Amino acid sequence: MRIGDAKQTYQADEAIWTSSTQKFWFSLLLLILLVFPFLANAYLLYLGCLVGIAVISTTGLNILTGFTGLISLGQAGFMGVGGYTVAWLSLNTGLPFPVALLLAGLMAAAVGILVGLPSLRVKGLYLAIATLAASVFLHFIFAEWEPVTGGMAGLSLEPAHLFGFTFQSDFRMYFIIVPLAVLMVFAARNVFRTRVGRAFIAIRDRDISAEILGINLLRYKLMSFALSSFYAGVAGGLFAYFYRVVTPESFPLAMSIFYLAAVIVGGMGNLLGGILGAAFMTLVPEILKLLTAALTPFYPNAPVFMSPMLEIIFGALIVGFLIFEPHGLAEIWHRIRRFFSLWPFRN
Amino acid sequence: MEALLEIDNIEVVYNKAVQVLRGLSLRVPRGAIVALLGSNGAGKSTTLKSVSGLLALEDGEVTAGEVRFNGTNVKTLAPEKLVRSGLFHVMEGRRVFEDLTVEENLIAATYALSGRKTPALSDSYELVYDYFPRLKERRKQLAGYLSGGEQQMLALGRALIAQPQLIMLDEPSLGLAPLLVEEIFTIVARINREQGTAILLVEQNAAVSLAIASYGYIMENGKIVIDGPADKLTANEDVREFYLGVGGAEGEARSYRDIKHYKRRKRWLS
Amino acid sequence: MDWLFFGEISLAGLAMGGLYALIALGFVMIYKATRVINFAIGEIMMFAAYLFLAFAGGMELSPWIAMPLAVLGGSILGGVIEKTMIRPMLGESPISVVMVTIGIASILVGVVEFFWTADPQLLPQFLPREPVFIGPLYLAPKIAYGFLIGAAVLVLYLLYFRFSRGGVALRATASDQAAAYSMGINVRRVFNLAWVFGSLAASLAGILVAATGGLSPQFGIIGLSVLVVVIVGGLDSILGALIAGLFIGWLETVAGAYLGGEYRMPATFVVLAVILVIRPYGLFGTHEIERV
Amino acid sequence: QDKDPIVFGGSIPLSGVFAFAGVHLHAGLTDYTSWINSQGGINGHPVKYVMEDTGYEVDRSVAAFKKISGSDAPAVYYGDSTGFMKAISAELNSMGTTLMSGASFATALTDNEQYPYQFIPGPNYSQMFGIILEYIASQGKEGDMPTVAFVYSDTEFGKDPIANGKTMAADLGIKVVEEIVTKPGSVDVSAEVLKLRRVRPDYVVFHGYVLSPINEFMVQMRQMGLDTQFMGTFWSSDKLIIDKMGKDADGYMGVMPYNYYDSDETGPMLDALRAQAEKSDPKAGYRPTGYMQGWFNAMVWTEVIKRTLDAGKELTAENMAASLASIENWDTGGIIGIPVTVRDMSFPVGRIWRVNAEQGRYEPVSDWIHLD
Amino acid sequence: MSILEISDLSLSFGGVKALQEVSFRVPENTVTTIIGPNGAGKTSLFNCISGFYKPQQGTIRYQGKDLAGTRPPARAALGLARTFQNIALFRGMTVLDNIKLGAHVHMKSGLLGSLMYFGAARREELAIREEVERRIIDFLEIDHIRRQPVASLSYGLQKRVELARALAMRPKVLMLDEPVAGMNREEKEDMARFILDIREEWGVTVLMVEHDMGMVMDISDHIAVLNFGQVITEGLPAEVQKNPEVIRAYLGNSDIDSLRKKLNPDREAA
Ligand SMILES: Nc1ncnc2c1ncn2[C@@H]1O[C@H](COP(=O)(O)OP(=O)(O)OP(=O)(O)O)[C@@H](O)[C@H]1O
Ligand SMILES: Nc1ncnc2c1ncn2[C@@H]1O[C@H](COP(=O)(O)OP(=O)(O)OP(=O)(O)O)[C@@H](O)[C@H]1O
Ligand SMILES: [Mg+2]
Ligand SMILES: [Mg+2]
Repeated sequence: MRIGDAKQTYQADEAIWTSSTQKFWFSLLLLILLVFPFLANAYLLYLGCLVGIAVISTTGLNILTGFTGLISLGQAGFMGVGGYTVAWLSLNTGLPFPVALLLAGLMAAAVGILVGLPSLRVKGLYLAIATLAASVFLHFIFAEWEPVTGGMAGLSLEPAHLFGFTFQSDFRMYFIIVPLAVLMVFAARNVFRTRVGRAFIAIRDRDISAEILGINLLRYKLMSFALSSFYAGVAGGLFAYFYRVVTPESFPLAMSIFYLAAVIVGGMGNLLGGILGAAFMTLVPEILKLLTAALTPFYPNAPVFMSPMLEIIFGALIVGFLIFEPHGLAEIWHRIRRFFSLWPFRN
Repeated sequence: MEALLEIDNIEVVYNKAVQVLRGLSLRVPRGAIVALLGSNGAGKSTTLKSVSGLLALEDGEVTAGEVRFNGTNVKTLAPEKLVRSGLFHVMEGRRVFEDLTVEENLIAATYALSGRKTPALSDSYELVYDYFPRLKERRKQLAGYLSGGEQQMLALGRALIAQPQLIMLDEPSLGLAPLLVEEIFTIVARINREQGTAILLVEQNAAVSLAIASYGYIMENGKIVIDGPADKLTANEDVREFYLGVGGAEGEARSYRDIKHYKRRKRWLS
Repeated sequence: MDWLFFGEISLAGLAMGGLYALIALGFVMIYKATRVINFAIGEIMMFAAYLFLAFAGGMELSPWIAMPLAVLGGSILGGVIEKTMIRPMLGESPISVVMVTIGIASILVGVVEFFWTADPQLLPQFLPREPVFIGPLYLAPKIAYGFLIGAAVLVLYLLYFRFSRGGVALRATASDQAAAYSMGINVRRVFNLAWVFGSLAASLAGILVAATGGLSPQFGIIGLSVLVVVIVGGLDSILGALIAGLFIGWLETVAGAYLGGEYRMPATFVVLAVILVIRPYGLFGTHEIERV
Repeated sequence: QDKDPIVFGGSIPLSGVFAFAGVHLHAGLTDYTSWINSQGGINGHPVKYVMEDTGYEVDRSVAAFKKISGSDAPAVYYGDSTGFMKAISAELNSMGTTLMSGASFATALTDNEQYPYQFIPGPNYSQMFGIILEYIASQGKEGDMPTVAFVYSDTEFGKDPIANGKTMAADLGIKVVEEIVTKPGSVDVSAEVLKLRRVRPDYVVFHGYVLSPINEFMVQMRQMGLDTQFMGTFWSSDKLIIDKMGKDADGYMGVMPYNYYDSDETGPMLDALRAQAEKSDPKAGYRPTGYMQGWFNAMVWTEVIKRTLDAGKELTAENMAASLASIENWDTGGIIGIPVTVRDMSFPVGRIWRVNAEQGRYEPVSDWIHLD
Repeated sequence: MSILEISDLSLSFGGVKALQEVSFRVPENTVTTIIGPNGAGKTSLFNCISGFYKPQQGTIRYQGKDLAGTRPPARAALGLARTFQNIALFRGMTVLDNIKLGAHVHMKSGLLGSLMYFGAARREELAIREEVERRIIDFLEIDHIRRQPVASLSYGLQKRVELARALAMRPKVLMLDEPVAGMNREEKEDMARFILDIREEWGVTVLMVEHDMGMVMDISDHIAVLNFGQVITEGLPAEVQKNPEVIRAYLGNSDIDSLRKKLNPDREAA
């Protein structure tokens, strides 16, 4: 049990893990992530990779929407830019995957900056729809710029490779995706310990007074767009390496909504929330299927009548969670933690 | 005299966690002006909100006690019904409808008249513009662009339109120029006198509110700590020191320049 | 240039635009009063259209009885959604509420698939089938009559908000709920009515659109075109919904006819982007007040 | 029967945009499984059908594939979309244990080098266009060929055969006078109809739709007094069109590689199919094309597995693909009216059918056409 | 020496003339106060100085340099800090983060540095933390709330945090828009003390807008009076207080006893 946490130095006070219990739990988590691929079957491994990619993308969107307050419906488009960049590089150059991923991120960031330009004037839902416009436009480019994107049929690419080692299985991809996800979440965490992150939050809370306090709005909004789409681009690049094919239909509007939902259901402006949200949105439909599996032995027709039911349940879960806890899963998690950290001394 | 509003020993809790009022009672007689004073965070606004039923919007709840307006428990009435039965709450911070024009703000207030027989509306608009000519100049302008003082006038103007039996005013002088404070209080007094409207006044400006009110309550930490007729309160030593800024034995006004940091103790806390 | 062809295309576009305007009206109503961006609007339309199918097809009622019944059903659905799922979110951040509406959309799709299966459907024919000629210009009868019905409803709404106190109550409520309560405005009722009447417009539009384009559980994506309309017109402007609806309908159709179907969406979105840069709150939307 | 079961796996779209077909595919696969087991399985091996709903989303289809591959080692697998087939191909090739076919008739999948373990249970979309265009050409004369317009949806599915279709038309001397792309589903098409009115094509070929907007095109163009003939590819040739459009559907033509459930033809397998369908759900009556497609997929799998086992080989993807390629003049027992031969992992066969609205069914208007 | 020179400044919104040819100077290291009726244009003037509004005409010179064309963030970097009339804290942050944000312009680390954190960015963060703790949090006596989210604080404390944030900007000129509005006497006295200390100990020039005449007269060195967007007079508190035009337009008679008579004639008679 922890009661107080008086710190001797500011340095200790500014650290991420401020207690040894926290360090312990975090090490345990890392250990689990490390042994997971050795124990999991193909299906769980696949889901693990999918959650990893989703965590990266959600964290990116969280930076923009959750922390900077700029709602974006363009996430799928930015991921597409990353995905196509990786695919094109894989087909046309022999670059090793870290370089290709970096370029995918940078390319997406550049597009992100372009899309972010109106954000100084256009706000709220109007901005959200402007980003949607951008993603429609990107989709159009993916579909029509055939010499580069392969048109509607898309591009197939080689597996990721580095120094002659190829990552053609999920098992190997896991060791790219998950460490990268951990690293990128930490990088995001760092941003919010420093002036840049504070500036983002200030813009979210009250942009005009932020400006008067010395924050260059355009610069920081663009920075947030760039950072967020960099994350999306990397996630899209991983997506491309993972499925080894990209088509315009790989990055539909529904995907943007999926990530927005992950951020909101997880908890906006909360990195942990983003992670929980990404896992929730990816895994819940899979978990719900267990329900069908459980019924099938008794009703052979269960898959048919259960599939609309699952859609209803999934929607109801989102609605229910938000009504019950509008601040998202992160808040539920905090409440549980508070309960246990005070336990057995409750007040 | 019969009480128009009676607050009986209420307790209020926010978010099911923070208790703000701890057994507060007060009465507003028909047609009277009653002042409620207290430091920041004492719970003055909370008291008003628990009367007008707006507490629910902020996740607050009256957990004990009872509030009666005209003899009926306010809990039994929806907030808008309460307004229509003659209780008007002018909220802290003016709360004008920023993206409506001045005139539309006044129109919105006419909803308080639903189900009541009232004199012609155009007369009441004229009455408002009469009291506040500046609003007339700006009638087509969005309320959000009014200066602070103008917004306060508009907030009072809306109360006038509603022709209530009781107006609860939450810090009407906040951010107003001295002349305007005087003007607004004069108008408040006039409304009280001419229309017989009772007024429950929450204020930081103790001097003026005790001047206008016939009775005063002072609260700290969610409870009434002292009450009495306005004259009596004005004479009270603690009230003079902490609310009126008249210090020491000489009864001289203290200068802000001479304040030193030292913790003074209020007698009612002992 | 073939002016006759251009004229016919434009007319077809404007007629479709009239229906867009009607849907946009449903959206704007709800937004104006409750500040809720209703992403489920397309699904509410869909639901009403399926109700119509059930009444007119399944129960074989006359379409002219089935239509009001289905519209009523859609309106009630709106009211119920407001009461059970939106009201508990009072005071939460708008984007969380948006997400709730997305959840509602998913629920409605599931419900429709459950009761009517995923098969695509056509509504019983109920609009006259004789071609309509406006001068020398041909206009498909369905969209012509759809336009007329839609326009009539739109004008009714517009008149109501121009000339009644109701509009003020709506906007006051949107601007500050607590203050609206303290004015004696019945906020809960305003919210509920906004959803009921918003859904009413959407339901009517849903039946008319489904009558021309067919119906399936994916019908709701039409909501996307409507987002463009309301952003161009201004989220809280009924007049904006009308004008932008006609404009976007026309633009989409003309772009589709002259450039090809794949240009419909990009064309409207490019125009949208341009308009937003020039007018960040759409053509007729109210500017948010920014003061420090 | 104590031999190991053979597993049919499937990523099935029971919800989402393709659910209308998914439900019937699923029924076809389920019923075939029951039937084959009632026949003693495949060479004594019982058959097990394991599926998951995908919502027609690629990532969920992949998830289902991994899950089912992990737990049940399916020999053959039903994939629900072109996107999924492409996304999974690398994995499938490296696994080398499973042969796959499914809902997609995508032209790309007949590329045996890239997709060696995936086949198409009928003609691919380009071949369907080939069949349709050959029919159209047969209605005209040298030098006086009918004109045609292509109407397709703005999707990968919709655009699949268009480029090839144009080449084939040119080869046959048929002029493509208009090309119209629409969004799929419920859209207003009056402007597109106006466009067609200007060029007055003799034939309009739809591809990439199920129902809407085909009906609107037909109704509106007829209102304008055009006597255009309307045709569609496999997924646009279901009886749904007759059920929903009623009399308006009269004369519409489709290309279909299998016999319709209610066609006049018979054959041992077709009869077995009808009997099984009747048994599993007596109330359902007519079974849509999706059902036939599901059944035929499973039939081909059975044939391939049988051939492989009979040859004394293991059920690897490579062996099964070889068995498939060896299919020649195969009698499908009435599902397809003529013996079929596999070419490039597809069955390039089909027939043109026309709606008889009075009777409420499709009737053949051409012979079976087998492309070489 | 005057640190801020405003000459000939005009600003209008549509038809509303918020400022008309305003000219005055702020002498260095003084407490200079602008008073004037509501809507006179005081906040607008602040907004012009901060760069949030662009005046149609006139110049603002700061330390001899014309500020035209300098964007708000750059002005903040030059040492122009302010608080806002309606508290503008960042509600999603803790007190400490709000204050640190004030130091934003004096820090350098960019996006890349932030992503890595260890190294320069960390050193900088720690240095700022130390400065904020030592110089500001201790000084304003808010150490007990540094970890709390600002949204949960009472009004008075929020105002104090806003002051802290402005101080973290290392201001040369500190602009305070109604720093004691809504406070009771006791809290006003504390705030007055802080303002005087800031000027004396930190050598900061304070430019203030305030309606509380008691405090204004006590702590100001120099007062300018604005009415209808025009400066009507300027000078020492005692001079301004006696100016008949100021009394007419702004102060009123501000004598509680006569006000009381006016407000409550019945009671006075009784
Ligand atoms: N919505 C709320 N949630 C939680 N706590 C609240 C809420 N509103 C007010 N409080 C707390 O209740 C206490 C009393 O608040 P209230 O606004 O009633 O004070 P007040 O006397 O009106 O003060 P002031 O003079 O500053 O207006 C304060 O401590 C405040 O922090
Ligand atoms: N953004 C704006 N758009 C339109 N009018 C404005 C705007 N900002 C201020 N005004 C107008 O300018 C005038 C001056 O307003 P300002 O806020 O500067 O007054 P103030 O002197 O600060 O008053 P107060 O003491 O009440 O705060 C007012 O009439 C106000 O309506
Ligand atoms: Mg208060
Ligand atoms: Mg001001």
